[in-house]
Amino acid sequence: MNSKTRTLLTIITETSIEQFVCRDIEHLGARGYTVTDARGKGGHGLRQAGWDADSNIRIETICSPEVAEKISSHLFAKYFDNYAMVVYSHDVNVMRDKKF
Amino acid sequence: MNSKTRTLLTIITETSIEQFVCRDIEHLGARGYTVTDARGKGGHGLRQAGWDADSNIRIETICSPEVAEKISSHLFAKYFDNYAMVVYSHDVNVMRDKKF
Amino acid sequence: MNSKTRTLLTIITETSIEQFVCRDIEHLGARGYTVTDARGKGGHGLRQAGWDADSNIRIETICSPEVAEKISSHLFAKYFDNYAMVVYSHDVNVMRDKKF
Amino acid sequence: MLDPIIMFFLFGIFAGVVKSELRLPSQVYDFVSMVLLLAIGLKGGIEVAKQPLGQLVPQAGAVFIMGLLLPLVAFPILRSWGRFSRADAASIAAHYGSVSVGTFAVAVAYLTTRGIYYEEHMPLLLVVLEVPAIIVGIILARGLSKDMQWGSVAHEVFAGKGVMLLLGGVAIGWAAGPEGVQSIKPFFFDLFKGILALFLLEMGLITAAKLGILKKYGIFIVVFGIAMPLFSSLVGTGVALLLGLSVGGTAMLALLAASASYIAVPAAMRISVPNANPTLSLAASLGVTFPFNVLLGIPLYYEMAVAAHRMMGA
Amino acid sequence: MLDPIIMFFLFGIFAGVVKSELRLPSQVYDFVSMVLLLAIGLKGGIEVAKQPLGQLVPQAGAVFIMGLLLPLVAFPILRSWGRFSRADAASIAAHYGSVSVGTFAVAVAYLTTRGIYYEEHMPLLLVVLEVPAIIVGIILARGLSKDMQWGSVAHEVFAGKGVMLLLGGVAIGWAAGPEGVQSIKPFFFDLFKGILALFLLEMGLITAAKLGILKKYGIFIVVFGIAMPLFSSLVGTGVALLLGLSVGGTAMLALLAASASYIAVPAAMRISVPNANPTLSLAASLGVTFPFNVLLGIPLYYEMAVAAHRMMGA
Amino acid sequence: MLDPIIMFFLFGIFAGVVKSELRLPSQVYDFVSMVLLLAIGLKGGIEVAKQPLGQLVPQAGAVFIMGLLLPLVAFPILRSWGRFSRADAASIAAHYGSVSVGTFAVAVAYLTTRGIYYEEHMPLLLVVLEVPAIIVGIILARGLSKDMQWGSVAHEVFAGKGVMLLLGGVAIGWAAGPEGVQSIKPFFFDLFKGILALFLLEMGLITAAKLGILKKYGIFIVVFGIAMPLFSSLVGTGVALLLGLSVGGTAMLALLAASASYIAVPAAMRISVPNANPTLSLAASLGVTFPFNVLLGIPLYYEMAVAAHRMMGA
Ligand SMILES: Nc1ncnc2c1ncn2[C@@H]1O[C@H](COP(=O)(O)O)[C@@H](O)[C@H]1O
Ligand SMILES: Nc1ncnc2c1ncn2[C@@H]1O[C@H](COP(=O)(O)O)[C@@H](O)[C@H]1O
Ligand SMILES: Nc1ncnc2c1ncn2[C@@H]1O[C@H](COP(=O)(O)O)[C@@H](O)[C@H]1O
Ligand code: NA
Ligand code: NA
Ligand code: NA
Repeated sequence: MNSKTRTLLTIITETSIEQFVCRDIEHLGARGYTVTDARGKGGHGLRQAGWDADSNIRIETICSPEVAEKISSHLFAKYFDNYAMVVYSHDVNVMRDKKF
Repeated sequence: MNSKTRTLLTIITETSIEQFVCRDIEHLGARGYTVTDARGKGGHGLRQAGWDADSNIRIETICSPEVAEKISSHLFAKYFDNYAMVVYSHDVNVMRDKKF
Repeated sequence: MNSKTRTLLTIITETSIEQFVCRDIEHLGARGYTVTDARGKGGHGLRQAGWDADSNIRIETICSPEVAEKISSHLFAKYFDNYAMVVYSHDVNVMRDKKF
Repeated sequence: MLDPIIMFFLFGIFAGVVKSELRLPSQVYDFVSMVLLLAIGLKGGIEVAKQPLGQLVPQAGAVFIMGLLLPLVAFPILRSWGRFSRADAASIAAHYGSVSVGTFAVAVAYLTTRGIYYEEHMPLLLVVLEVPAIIVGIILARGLSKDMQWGSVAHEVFAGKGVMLLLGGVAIGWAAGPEGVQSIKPFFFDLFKGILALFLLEMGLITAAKLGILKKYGIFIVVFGIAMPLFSSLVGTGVALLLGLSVGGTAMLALLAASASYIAVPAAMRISVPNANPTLSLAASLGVTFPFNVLLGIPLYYEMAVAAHRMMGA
Repeated sequence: MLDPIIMFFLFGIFAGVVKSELRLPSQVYDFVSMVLLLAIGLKGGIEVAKQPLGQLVPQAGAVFIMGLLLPLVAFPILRSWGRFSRADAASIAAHYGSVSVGTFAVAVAYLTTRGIYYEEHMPLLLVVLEVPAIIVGIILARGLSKDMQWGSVAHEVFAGKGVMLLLGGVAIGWAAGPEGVQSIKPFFFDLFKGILALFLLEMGLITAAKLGILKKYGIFIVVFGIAMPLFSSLVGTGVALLLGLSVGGTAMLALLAASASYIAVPAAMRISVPNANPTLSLAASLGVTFPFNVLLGIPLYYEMAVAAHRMMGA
Repeated sequence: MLDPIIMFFLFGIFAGVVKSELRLPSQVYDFVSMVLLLAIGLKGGIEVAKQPLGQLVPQAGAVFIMGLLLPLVAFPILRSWGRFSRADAASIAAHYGSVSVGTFAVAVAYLTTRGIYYEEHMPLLLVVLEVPAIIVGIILARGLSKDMQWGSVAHEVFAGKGVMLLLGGVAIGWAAGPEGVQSIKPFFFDLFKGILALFLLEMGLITAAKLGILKKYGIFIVVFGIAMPLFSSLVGTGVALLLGLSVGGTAMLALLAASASYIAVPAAMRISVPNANPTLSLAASLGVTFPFNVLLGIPLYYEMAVAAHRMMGA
């Protein structure tokens, strides 16, 4: 089966802004996303997921490199100063590239 | 430490078929897998994980490129038409390549 | 936006040693990490996350290749013989490379 | 006046419609529905012990046959008037031939609050009615081929959470009897309505989410989601009269016939009829029939039972 | 002697300080707080039904105004003496102008145990007091610009879990009345204190985590976290006397004024005043004011209410 | 007749064996076990307050010594007859020297249902018996080296969920006394058996999973998993007679001695004796000894206690 390359962008951030970030990435062209609950530690300290204010989420979205670039720039501008957030990306092989 | 390359195949799909997919990937040669609970959005709409019928899982399996290829083809043939499912893969470095 | 490359190291292991592994990777130079709850199957059998003793976690840390190498060697020496553990790594693009 | 548990359901719908962040964690929903299923099973089991077997068997048999026939009525309607694919029509038919335990729990609360007697071994009939529609649905969708894996279908049905917990509850209630169960009464029986309130709150939230999807499928699904339970309730009332059930029992059997599954059947269809669209059948069963039965159906079926018994008595 | 629920709080702090592995899963914490919020709402709603509207409106109005003013007192102090940024000062001021439902629940338990009467529609005033400080906080932080999206702020406030559950509980309690609610009493009312005990155990664990962070922010936050509730309790006592509340009601209103939010306000500030540091305001509200109110404040405010009523009576 | 809670256990085993999808979410399991541990601790704590210290100290001392000795008996047997590695033998020995709170809860239910008196400060002895076997196990596995980090072992033991909740419950029950605890009674005491039923359902599911693994380890582990508790129960009966406990108390101490840990000890061994195979010890303790004690052991130890007291009385 021939597979194509797309970009997988992963965003780790505060649960409190889940709906906003998901809405943003959809507006910027992502066709879907997956969310898992997480906890962690970083520049903003320990976030142990004991209750809402202290919880993280991990959002993944597979998209074209261009959309990934747009999303990261947008997140950088809008959230990085004020929210616990980490964003990274890498290439992945997908089977139906038209889907993403 | 010298590390070797293997393929990490990730499957995002409906919780309701967890046992079937896991059984399949084992039969096709994967030596192990990891499952996390997830929610998300895609072509089949919003899946918010409020209850079983609406929940996703994220299955990861590290295997040889050949096994990964076999698994994706199998999943494609068996589940893609009727189930919410996304599959992607990429290379990873592992320490004990004989394990996978 | 210009992005830099870092290593994403993923560790899948038993929940019971979460605090130890997290402490270790911080000591070895990781500036942060993300943890999600997981279940799975591997050489140590089925781990279904029904209760603590049977649960897995998935730890991700983004760091320099050197730190990633140090962490994997350390984990290999300290935990591989006695604990259910899988470690893999790959390169990712990050936006603020000084953070990691 | 409305039962407060119904208000919890309306509150859930409201919260869902205004897009509140309110949500029951899925693990809590699991917990709450497990307790309800066990409690219903236990109550039924205690009563089963008291019944002569000679009375249970014909009742179970009649109900089982009703469960075979109801989907056979629904299927051609869904195919011709609804223009659904074979798989979708079969799957929806199976949902409506089977039962909804949540609806049953609300009916239990309704009759108990009003002090209306009903045959308390009803949960046994509930379990019996869960199963046949699933089998009919699968055959309708896939035909009677030789390579049907009936073993795995049976496993899917009986080993599913819902049926398992109901049967487990019935078995324990039956074996332990009224006094044996006394010690777990505070948890399973005294808290029943409060836990049902929480459950209905979440059901309201889920229903609200399905309401949005309803639009996509047009008016037929709404009409079917109301007309089918009305028809089934007539069938249920008739069967109840034949079996000589009390007024409360007649209302209950009407409701069981009228209710549409949203746990056991969707799970089984997802596996055995994968090409049926689960969103469609759940939109009908959760978005239309569940609220209809809970808000209007239960009192209506009760009035029907009263009227039917009056007529028969005359 | 200490109420056992307070001991659960102390036990939680202890377990947190010794770094025990003890932890309430977040889903269980959600469950427990949902039940508490609904129970408090239900209790209040039942009483609201009994009150003449002519009495409720002025009380609600007075409390609303108090909620507008308290953050206006706190803000300049935080700016000048605390040297906090505008956003941080505004956010902390909003926390202290609003209320803590957990603290209120402990006060309910305190008064009930001692058989002290209080106006039982208090939960309505609780809801009223949640909201104004949030609006003031946002304006203090961002000014009164035209492009403020008040619609989404309102949604954030009213559609948040806490306010939604309280309002839902009040509405159901009000509509169902004392007899209607009878059937869900075993779950929501009889278990109240036990569930509150579990909740306070987790609150103790969370408080212990915040204690560590406190050090980072120095002594001012500790002084403010004790002085501000003392001041607010005086204001609350005064308002209660003006409204002619009973001794218990006076203590309750003093406590409502003195308590600092840790659910609704932080959630709203995180969205509407993103540049405020949430760790800072939660360290104050959870690390200092919550334990202060729960351990010392409640009995103190009650003594104040007794003394004030004695003085007024003289 | 069987207690219904035992039927829940059997039901869980059945559901697990037929590979049902039934499963308690791990967060619900956590919730349920936390409530049980706190309830047991509270009950014990209330009684501790009533006991003269001069009576508690010798009992605690005797039980502590029993906890030191039991693993010393088990270890050589496991090494020689079982041919286990040093680490595995030490770890299993520690499991059997310590106690199982779940088994204890079932015994409480057994004696209470039958109205049999026992010394109600038993939970204190339960806590005392949890600890010594862990220390012995670690020394057996690793020897008495100087660089043992006993501080972190102690933390692992006392800061673990189980011991922490038991001790917290005992402390609160002791401080609050019977009247103080009255307000949280509906939650912690009235629901006890219902919650225990849910807990045992999940224990049945877990046990069923371990049954499969048992085959891998052969017959020795099954024999040991039955013979060792029988031996320990004799020791426990003897110690109880020396301490002058009642018949119920004697049965209880026999059971404590006979029960094998599956929470505190596995957690501690995993950290302190990492080269011991946790699957092996849990297969024995959960797959053999837990069901044996719950189904046969409890009534047997009670008969033994009756017989022993009759003999002593003679
Ligand atoms: N180096 C890292 N590797 C993996 N995850 C990280 C890293 N740094 C931060 N995170 C995650 O991102 C969240 C926010 O990071 P921060 O903004 O640095 O506090 C943390 O709570 C972690 O879950
Ligand atoms: N572009 C995407 N990126 C990441 N996850 C996706 C994407 N599309 C779909 N998913 C996930 O895969 C599930 C099934 O996708 P679908 O079959 O498109 O509905 C969704 O519920 C999402 O969790
Ligand atoms: N090949 C694999 N791919 C993905 N995850 C794996 C794989 N092997 C093992 N794991 C995960 O790592 C855990 C420990 O692995 P093991 O030490 O092999 O038992 C398992 O419980 C799985 O969650
Ligand atoms: Na039906
Ligand atoms: Na306040
Ligand atoms: Na023992």
